[in-house]
Amino acid sequence: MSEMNNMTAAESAATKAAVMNQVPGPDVEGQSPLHHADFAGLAKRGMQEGGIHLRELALLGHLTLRCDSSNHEQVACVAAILGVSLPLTPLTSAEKGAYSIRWMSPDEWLILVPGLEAFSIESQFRDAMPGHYSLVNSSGGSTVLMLSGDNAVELLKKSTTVDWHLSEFPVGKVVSTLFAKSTATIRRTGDQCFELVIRRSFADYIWLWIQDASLEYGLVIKA
Amino acid sequence: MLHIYCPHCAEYREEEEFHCAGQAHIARPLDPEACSDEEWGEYLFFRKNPRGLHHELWVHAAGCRKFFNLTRDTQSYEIKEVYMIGEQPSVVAGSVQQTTASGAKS
Amino acid sequence: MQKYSGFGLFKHSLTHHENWQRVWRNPAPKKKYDVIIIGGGGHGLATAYYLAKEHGITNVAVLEKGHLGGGNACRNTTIVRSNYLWDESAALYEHSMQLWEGLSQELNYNVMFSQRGVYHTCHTLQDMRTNERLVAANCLQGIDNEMVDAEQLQKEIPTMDCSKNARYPIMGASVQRRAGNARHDAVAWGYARAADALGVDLIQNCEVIDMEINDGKITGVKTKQYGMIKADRVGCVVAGNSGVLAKMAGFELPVESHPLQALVSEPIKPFLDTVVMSNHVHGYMSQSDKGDLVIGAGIDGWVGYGQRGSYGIIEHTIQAIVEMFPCTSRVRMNRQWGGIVDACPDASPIISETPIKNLFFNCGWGTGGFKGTPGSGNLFAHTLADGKPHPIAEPFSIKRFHTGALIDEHGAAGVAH
Amino acid sequence: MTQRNRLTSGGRIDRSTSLTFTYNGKSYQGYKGDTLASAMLANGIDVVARSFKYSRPRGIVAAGAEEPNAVLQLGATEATQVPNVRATQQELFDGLVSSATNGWPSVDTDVMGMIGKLGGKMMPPGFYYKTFMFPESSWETYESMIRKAAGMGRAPRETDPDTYDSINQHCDVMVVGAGPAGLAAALTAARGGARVIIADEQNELGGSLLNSVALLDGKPAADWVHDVVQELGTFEDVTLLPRSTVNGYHDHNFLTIHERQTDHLADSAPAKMVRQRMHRVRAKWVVLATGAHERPLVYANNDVPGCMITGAVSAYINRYGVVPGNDLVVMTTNDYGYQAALDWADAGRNVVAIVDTRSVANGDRVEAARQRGINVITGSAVIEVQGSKRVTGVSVAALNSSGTQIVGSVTKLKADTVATSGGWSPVIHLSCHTGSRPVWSDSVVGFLPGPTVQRQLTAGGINGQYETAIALQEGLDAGQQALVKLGLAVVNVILPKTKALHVAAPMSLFHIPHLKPTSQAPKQFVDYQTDVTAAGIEIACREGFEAIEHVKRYTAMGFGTDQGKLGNINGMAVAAKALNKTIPETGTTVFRPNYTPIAFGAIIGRHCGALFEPERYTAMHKWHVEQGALFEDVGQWKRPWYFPKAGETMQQTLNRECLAVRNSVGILDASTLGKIDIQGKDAREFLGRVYSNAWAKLAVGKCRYGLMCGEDGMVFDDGVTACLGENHFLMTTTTGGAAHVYEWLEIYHQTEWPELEVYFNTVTDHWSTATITGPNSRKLLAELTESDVTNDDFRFMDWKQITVAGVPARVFRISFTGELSFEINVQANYGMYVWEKLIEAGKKYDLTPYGTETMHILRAEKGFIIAGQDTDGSVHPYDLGMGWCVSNQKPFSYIGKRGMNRSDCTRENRKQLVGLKTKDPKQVIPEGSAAVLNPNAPKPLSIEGHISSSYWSESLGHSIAMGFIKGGLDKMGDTVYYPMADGTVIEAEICSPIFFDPKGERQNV
Repeated sequence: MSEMNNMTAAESAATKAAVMNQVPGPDVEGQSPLHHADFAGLAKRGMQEGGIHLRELALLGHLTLRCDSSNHEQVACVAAILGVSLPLTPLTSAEKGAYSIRWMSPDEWLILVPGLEAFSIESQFRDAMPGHYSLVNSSGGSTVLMLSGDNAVELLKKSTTVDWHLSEFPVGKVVSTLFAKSTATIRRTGDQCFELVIRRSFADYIWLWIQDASLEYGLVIKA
Repeated sequence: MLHIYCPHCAEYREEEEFHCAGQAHIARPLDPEACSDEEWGEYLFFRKNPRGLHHELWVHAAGCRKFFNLTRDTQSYEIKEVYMIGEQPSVVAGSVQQTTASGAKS
Repeated sequence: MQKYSGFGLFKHSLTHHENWQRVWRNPAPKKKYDVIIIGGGGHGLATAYYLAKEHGITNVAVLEKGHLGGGNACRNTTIVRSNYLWDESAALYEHSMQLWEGLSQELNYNVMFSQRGVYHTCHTLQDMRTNERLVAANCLQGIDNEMVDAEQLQKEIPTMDCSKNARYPIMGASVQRRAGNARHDAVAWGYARAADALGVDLIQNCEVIDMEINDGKITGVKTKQYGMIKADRVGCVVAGNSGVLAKMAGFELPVESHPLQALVSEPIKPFLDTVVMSNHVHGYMSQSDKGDLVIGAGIDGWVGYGQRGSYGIIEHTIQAIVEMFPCTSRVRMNRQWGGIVDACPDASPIISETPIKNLFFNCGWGTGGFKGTPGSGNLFAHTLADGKPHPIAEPFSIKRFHTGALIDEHGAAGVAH
Repeated sequence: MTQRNRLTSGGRIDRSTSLTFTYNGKSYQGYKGDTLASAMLANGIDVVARSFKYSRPRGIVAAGAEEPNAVLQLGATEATQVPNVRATQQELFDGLVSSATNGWPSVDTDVMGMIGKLGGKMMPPGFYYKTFMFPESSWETYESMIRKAAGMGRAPRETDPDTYDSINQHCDVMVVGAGPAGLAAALTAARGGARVIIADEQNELGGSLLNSVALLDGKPAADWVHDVVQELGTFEDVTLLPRSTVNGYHDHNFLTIHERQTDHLADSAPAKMVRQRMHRVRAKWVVLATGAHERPLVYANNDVPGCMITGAVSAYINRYGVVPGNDLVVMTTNDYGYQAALDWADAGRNVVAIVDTRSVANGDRVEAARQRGINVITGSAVIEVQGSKRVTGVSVAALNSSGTQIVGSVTKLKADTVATSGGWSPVIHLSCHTGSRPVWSDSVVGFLPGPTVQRQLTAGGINGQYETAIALQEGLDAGQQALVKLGLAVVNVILPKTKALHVAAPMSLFHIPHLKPTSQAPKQFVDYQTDVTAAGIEIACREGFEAIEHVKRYTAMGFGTDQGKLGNINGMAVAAKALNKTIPETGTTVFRPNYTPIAFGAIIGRHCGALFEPERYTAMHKWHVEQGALFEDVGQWKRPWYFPKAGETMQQTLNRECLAVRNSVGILDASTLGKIDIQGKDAREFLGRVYSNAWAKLAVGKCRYGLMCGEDGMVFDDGVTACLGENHFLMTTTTGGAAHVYEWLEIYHQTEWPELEVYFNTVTDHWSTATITGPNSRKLLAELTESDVTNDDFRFMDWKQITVAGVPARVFRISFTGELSFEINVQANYGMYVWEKLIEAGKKYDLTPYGTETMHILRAEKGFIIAGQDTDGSVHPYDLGMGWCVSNQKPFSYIGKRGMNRSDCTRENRKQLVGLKTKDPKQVIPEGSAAVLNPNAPKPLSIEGHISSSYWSESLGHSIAMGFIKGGLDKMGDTVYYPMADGTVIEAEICSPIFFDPKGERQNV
C-alpha cells in the first residue's frame, strides 16, 4: 500500500485502519447536499421576515467516534486532541471554539470540526488514541441545518415526537430522532435555535418538508 | 402507541423510534453443529408467545441504535421494566407484582 | 332447520316475525364427545360442520370461551382469494375457494360471497416481477389470475390514481377475478346454524383452562364453567390464542400473536367496486355493501393480545390509501379495531398433528384466515376424523419447521392477505 | 326568508352578522355563532334525512356529537365536497352549501319512502342473510342494487385543495372536555404549575354551561367560563384547544386530538392555513371530563321529525336563540327533563305537558314547573307519536309502577315537538378505547368508566354527576390529584357558588310499552341511523343472538357514524328485557376510536403527495435528471433506470447502453449501494461469522465477494467487502438491504458476541460511487489520474487510494459486468465534480451513462445474481450454484451453516438456479414464467421452477434467462417448457447461467 498518500506514519501500525485526506485542493468546489437549492440566492431573493429561519452549515468535517466511555485513557486522549471533553452523560453535547461533540449513543459521539481540519484531527486520533475504537469520517454523508425563529419549536413539534419544552430540552441537549420520515440529530443551541444534522440522501426531502411545514409561519433563508 | 424508556438514552421516546426484535433471551446455540434439526428448528422458529408477561428484545433504531430488553404485559401492554442486554428480568411470570399506572421503571 | 328464502321472509312478515326459530340451540355440554373443537370462530364452526356432514361424526362439541364468531371472524376485512404462489398454498386456498362458491346455498345462509375481484397493485419493477411470477404459477395451478397494465387498471378502477405523478406510480396489477369479499359474521353464523342442525353442540361461554393428558395422549379438557369434558380427539382452532392453548399442552408453537388493525370510513356512495391491495405502499381497501370503505393495516411488530395496535399503523395505512386514492382525503374515518393474528414465520398456516396424541392444531393463518375458513374447516375435519392429515393439509405440518420445508409466502405475497 | 323559530334576543349568536347558506339548493339565513343545525331549525326545516333502511323522514334530534340524523353533504365545489357532516357540529359560515344525502327525487318527497313502507315488513334484522340466494348467480345483481341504495354522502371526484398536518404535544395534564369539571380541573392544574392541554369539541370552551341558564356566583355561567378561560390563557404552559375533539385514547396515555382550524370559515382553508390538525399528545395524566349524553326514550314513531332529546331543546333555546317548535310535550324519567319545558316556557311558547314516567315527582325542577303552571302528568308516558314529516300529536297513557305495562286509557294531545329524556349516559368512550371495560351503575342508570392501567382521572358527568356544583368540585379534586401525582404542590381554587337543587331519583326506564306487542306496534326506534327498532332487537334475541355483540352485529345497532351514542344503552336494555336479564348481564358496550369521524387528510397530515415518502438522491441526481434519465424506485432511492435518447424505444436504449459497455466504456452511478465501515481487531472474525465464505486471509488492499445468509441458511444479501487496513473493512450491501444488514450486524454484536472488538458505522451517504466499465475504462481512468492503473500494478479485486480529477478517491477494481471495471469512490461532496470530469474526459471514448436496467442485463449475461430478484428467501448458496462461496473449513459455525444443512435443505431435487436458452433465440421468456416438463398435461401442473431474470442480450444476439429448475444443476441440456397466458409455449434448454465470456477473461485484462 505504498501509494496511499496522506497516510500518517504511525497509522497502520497503531490502529491498522486506513485514513485518507478526502478533501481535494481549493480549486475543486465541494457541493453540499443542498448545493442545488441555492441558499445564497434564496437569502437574497426570498422572504426576509418570518417565523422560521434556516441556514445550511455546509461542508463541515463530520467525524464519528466510537470508543469506550469507561476507558479513562481514551477519554483523556479525546480531551487532549479536541481541547474539550467527551460528553459522557446521555443526550448532552460539548463545544469549544469551532469543535463540538454530540453524544450519540453510549459508545458513539459525533464531532463537528471545520471541513479542512477533519483529516488532521483524524490523523491525531490515529497517532494518539489508545485501545479499541473507531473513527469514521462521514463529512460527505450529512449536512447541518441551523433552524431558529419564533416558530422553530412549532416546526420541530410538527416534525418530531420529542418534547421540546425548555424544562425537558435545555440548551445543549442533543437527540437523534425521527424527523418526518427521515432522521436527524438535533441539538438546541439557544432558546429558539437548533442545529440539525441530517443525512445527505434525505436532504432534499427534509428541505421540501421544512418549506411545506413552514408555510403558515414564513420561511427566511439565511446565507 | 407504546411509550418506551430507552435505558441507554435514559428517557422515554415514542414507539416509532424503536423496533421490536422479538422474544428476548434466545441464545444462539454455542455449537450449532451439535444441534439436531429439531433443536435448530426450535431455536429458529418456536416461541413462548405468552398472554401476559413477556420479555422482549428492542432496539432504539432511530435513536442510539442500541438493543435492550423489556418486560411487557401482552394483554394490557403495560411495560413493567426495562433492562440491559446480558441482564435478567426481575419481573417474571408468577412473581408478586403490583399493577401500577406509572408505566415502566427506569 | 328452518329453511330461509324470500318467500319465508314474506310469510313471516304476516306474523310480525314472531315465529322465527332459534338459529342454534344453547345446549349444556355432555360428559363426553367423540371430538371436541376448541374455538367457536369461523374455522372451528366450519370444522364442526364438515365433521358432521362429510364424516358423519356428530357427537361433537365446539367450546367457545365467549360468543360464536366473536374473535377474528368478526374483525377481518373479509377478503377471499386463492392466488397464492407455492403449489401447496395454492392447492389449499383454491380448495377453500371452491367451497366458497356455492357456500350460501349449501348452508342456506347468504354469506354474501361476492366475486368482485381482488387486485394487487405493482409499484416497482420488483413488484411486477413478483406478480408476474404469481400469475404464471397460478395459471398452471388452474387458478385464475391475470396481469393488467396501468391504463387498463385506470379503466377498471376509475377512482384510483394510476398516473405517473404518484411517489410510487402504479405500473400494473395482478387481478384474480373470482376473488372478492364475503360477509364475515354470516360465515360464522351460517356454519354454526348448519352444524347445530346436524347435531353439533355449540357451547358458548365455555373457556378451556386445562387439558387432561395421560401418557402423551389427550383425553379431555377442563373448562372454567363446566369442569372436565372428555373427548377422544381434540382439535384446537383458536387463532391468536393458540400459544396459550399450546402452553396448556406443554409445547411451544412456531407462532406469534400480533395485533392486526383495520378501519372503516363513514358510509359513502359507491366509490370502489372491487378489492385493491398494495404490498408496496402497505394498504388495502374495499367498499362494503353498506358503503363503508373497509381498510386494512399492517401488523404491529410485537406480541399483543389486547385487540389494539399502535396508532402509527393507522396513520401509515391511511397515507397509503390516500396515495392511491387521493379523492379519499376528505372522506372521514369512522372506526378502527384490532384482532389478534397468529402468524407463522413462513406466512402459511399449521394444520397438524402435535406432540400430544389425539390433539390437533389448526392455527397460524396470520392475516389469511378468513379466506381459508371453508378449506381450513374441511381439511381439519378430515384430519380429526382420520387422525391423520388430508393430503392437501400434509405440507402444513408443524414438522416443516424442523426439516426446513417451509412454504414461504412472504416473498410472493409481500404482506400477505 | 324569515327565521320563524328564532327568538329576538338571547343566545350566544351574533345577530349583527347574518350569514347565508343553502340547503338542498334553497337559500337561508342564519347568524354567526349558529351551527348548521341551529340555523336549519331557526328556519323551520324539519326533514334533514331519509333513513337508511326504511327511508323514513328524519329530523334533528340532538345538538352535538350524538346526533344520528342530521348528516349532510357539504361543499360548494367538487373538490371541497365533504360527505356525512353532522349539522349539529358544523358551524355556519357565509356561503355554506349543504344537502341531504339520501332521498330521491328529494328528501321531502322520496320514492324510496314508499318502498320502505311497503317492504319494511320484509326487512327484519338479518333479512339479507335469509334471502337473495336463489338462483346462485343472483346475489351479485341484488348486491349492486343494494350498494347503490346504501351509503350516505359521496366522496369528491377531485383532489383535495387543502393541507393538513399533525403536531406532537407533551403535557403533564390533558383535560378532555371544557365543561364545569374540565375547566375546574384545568384551572387547578395550571395554577399548580403543570403543563396543561384542555380540548373541547365545541367552538368555545364552556361545555354544558354554554347551554345552561344556571347562575354561578349569581351571574350567568358564561361569565365564569369567560373568566376562567381568560386566566388559563395567561399561563405559558397551558394550551387551549377549542374546536378540538379528543378522538382516541391509546396505550400509555397517548391521545389524538382532531382540531378543525378553518372549517368554520369556509369550505376550503384560506391561503397558508391548515384546514385541520391532529395533535398527537403524550400526557403524564389524563382528566376525562367528557360529560354525558342524554338518552331519548324508545316509543312508537319516535323518529318523526320534532322528536328530540330535552337537553338539545334547551341548548337550541339558550345557546342559539332558537325554539324548534311551538307546542312541546316533554316525556322524562328524571328531573333534568323538566329543564327543557322551563326553557321553552321562558321563550314564550306553549308547553302542552310534561309526562313523567315516575309515579311520584318532587324534585326542585319539578316543583318549578308546577309553579309555572305547566301540566305535569306523572306515572305516564307518551306511547306513540302522530305525524309523518312533523309531529302533530302524541298519545299519552298511564303506566304501571315499573313502566312495563300501560294501565290506563289513552289521551291524545296536540303537539309539534316531543322532547324526551331517559336519563344520561356518561361519555365513557375514551376510557373504553384503551381496553378498559365499563361498569354498570344502577344508581346512575348507566355505565361508568371501568378499571384501567392508564394514568387516568375522571370528573363530572362521566362519573354520573350531573349537578354543576358537584362537577366543579370533582374537577377541582381531579386537578389536585394530578398535581399530587406529578409531585407538584397542591393549590386550591375557590369554586363559584351555585344553587343546590334537590334532584329526585331517576326511573330506570328505556323502552315505553305500547298497547300492541312490540312486534306489532308502530316502529319504536332504538338506533335511528341504522334503523334498528325494539322489535328488531327482540327478533334477534328470539333467534338466539343473545350475546350483546351478536345483537349489535345482527341488527347493525351502533354501527352508524354516531356509533350508537344515543341508542346503544337503550338497545341493551331492550335486549336485556327480551332475554330476561339485567343490562350488565347482557354485556358491556365497547367503544373504539374515533369518538367522532376524522377526515383521512387530517390523519395523514403532510405525508401525502410529494411528501408521502422520502425520495433519496445521490450526489449526481441533478445530472441524471438533466440528461433525461428515467428512474427506478429501489427502496426509497431514485436510481437512473435508463437514459433514453430522442426517438429511442426502451429496448433500443438498452441495446445501445449494453453495447457501449461491451465495446468501449459506460458509467453507472452506484452510490446507492449500502456501505458499512467496520473497524476493530475482531472485524475479520466477525466477517467470517456473517458471510458464508472465508475472510481470514483477505489481504489489505484486496476485495472479496460474500453471501450473507440467515440462520435458516437462506441467502438474504450479498456484496463486496474490501480490506482497507488490517483491522479495517468496507462492506457493501444491496441498495435495498442496507438498513437490514446494518441492524443484522449490530444485533449479533450487541446480543451474541459483545466480546468481539469491532465497530460498525454506516457510510452509505458519505461516499459517492461512479463505476466506469468496459474495455476502455482503464484508459479513461488514466486520463484523470497520475497513478499507475495498469494491470500489473492494479489487479482485478484490488483497491487503491489514488487521486481522480484531483480528488482523493478509493478505487475498487471489481466488476459486476464482467468487463474491466473501476468503481471510483469519493467523498460525496465531490461526487458531482468527479462525475462531470469523467463525462468530459470520456467523450473521446463515447462514454455512455447507463442505468439499472442495463446493469441488470450485463450482470445476467455473466450469471451474477441480484439478491432479492434471483433469491426469494427460500434458496441457499448451493441452490444458487454458489457453493464456491461457502467455506465449511471455518472454525466458527457461521450464520447459515447449520440452517443450510437441515434435512430439507440437503435433499434431492431442490430448485436450483440455472441458465435458460430459448429454442427460438429471439424469444425472451417473460420474467416470472413458470416451467413445466409437459405443457400438455392437465392442470394443476407441477411447477418445476420460475424465471427470475430474463433479457434480450444485444451483445450475444439472443435472449438470456436465469431461473430455477428442480434439480436443475444436474439437468444441463434438458428442455423445459414455459406456457404463456395466450396459450403459446416457450421452449428452453437448461444451460450454465454464464452466457458471456465464460472464462472471465475480460475483467482481468
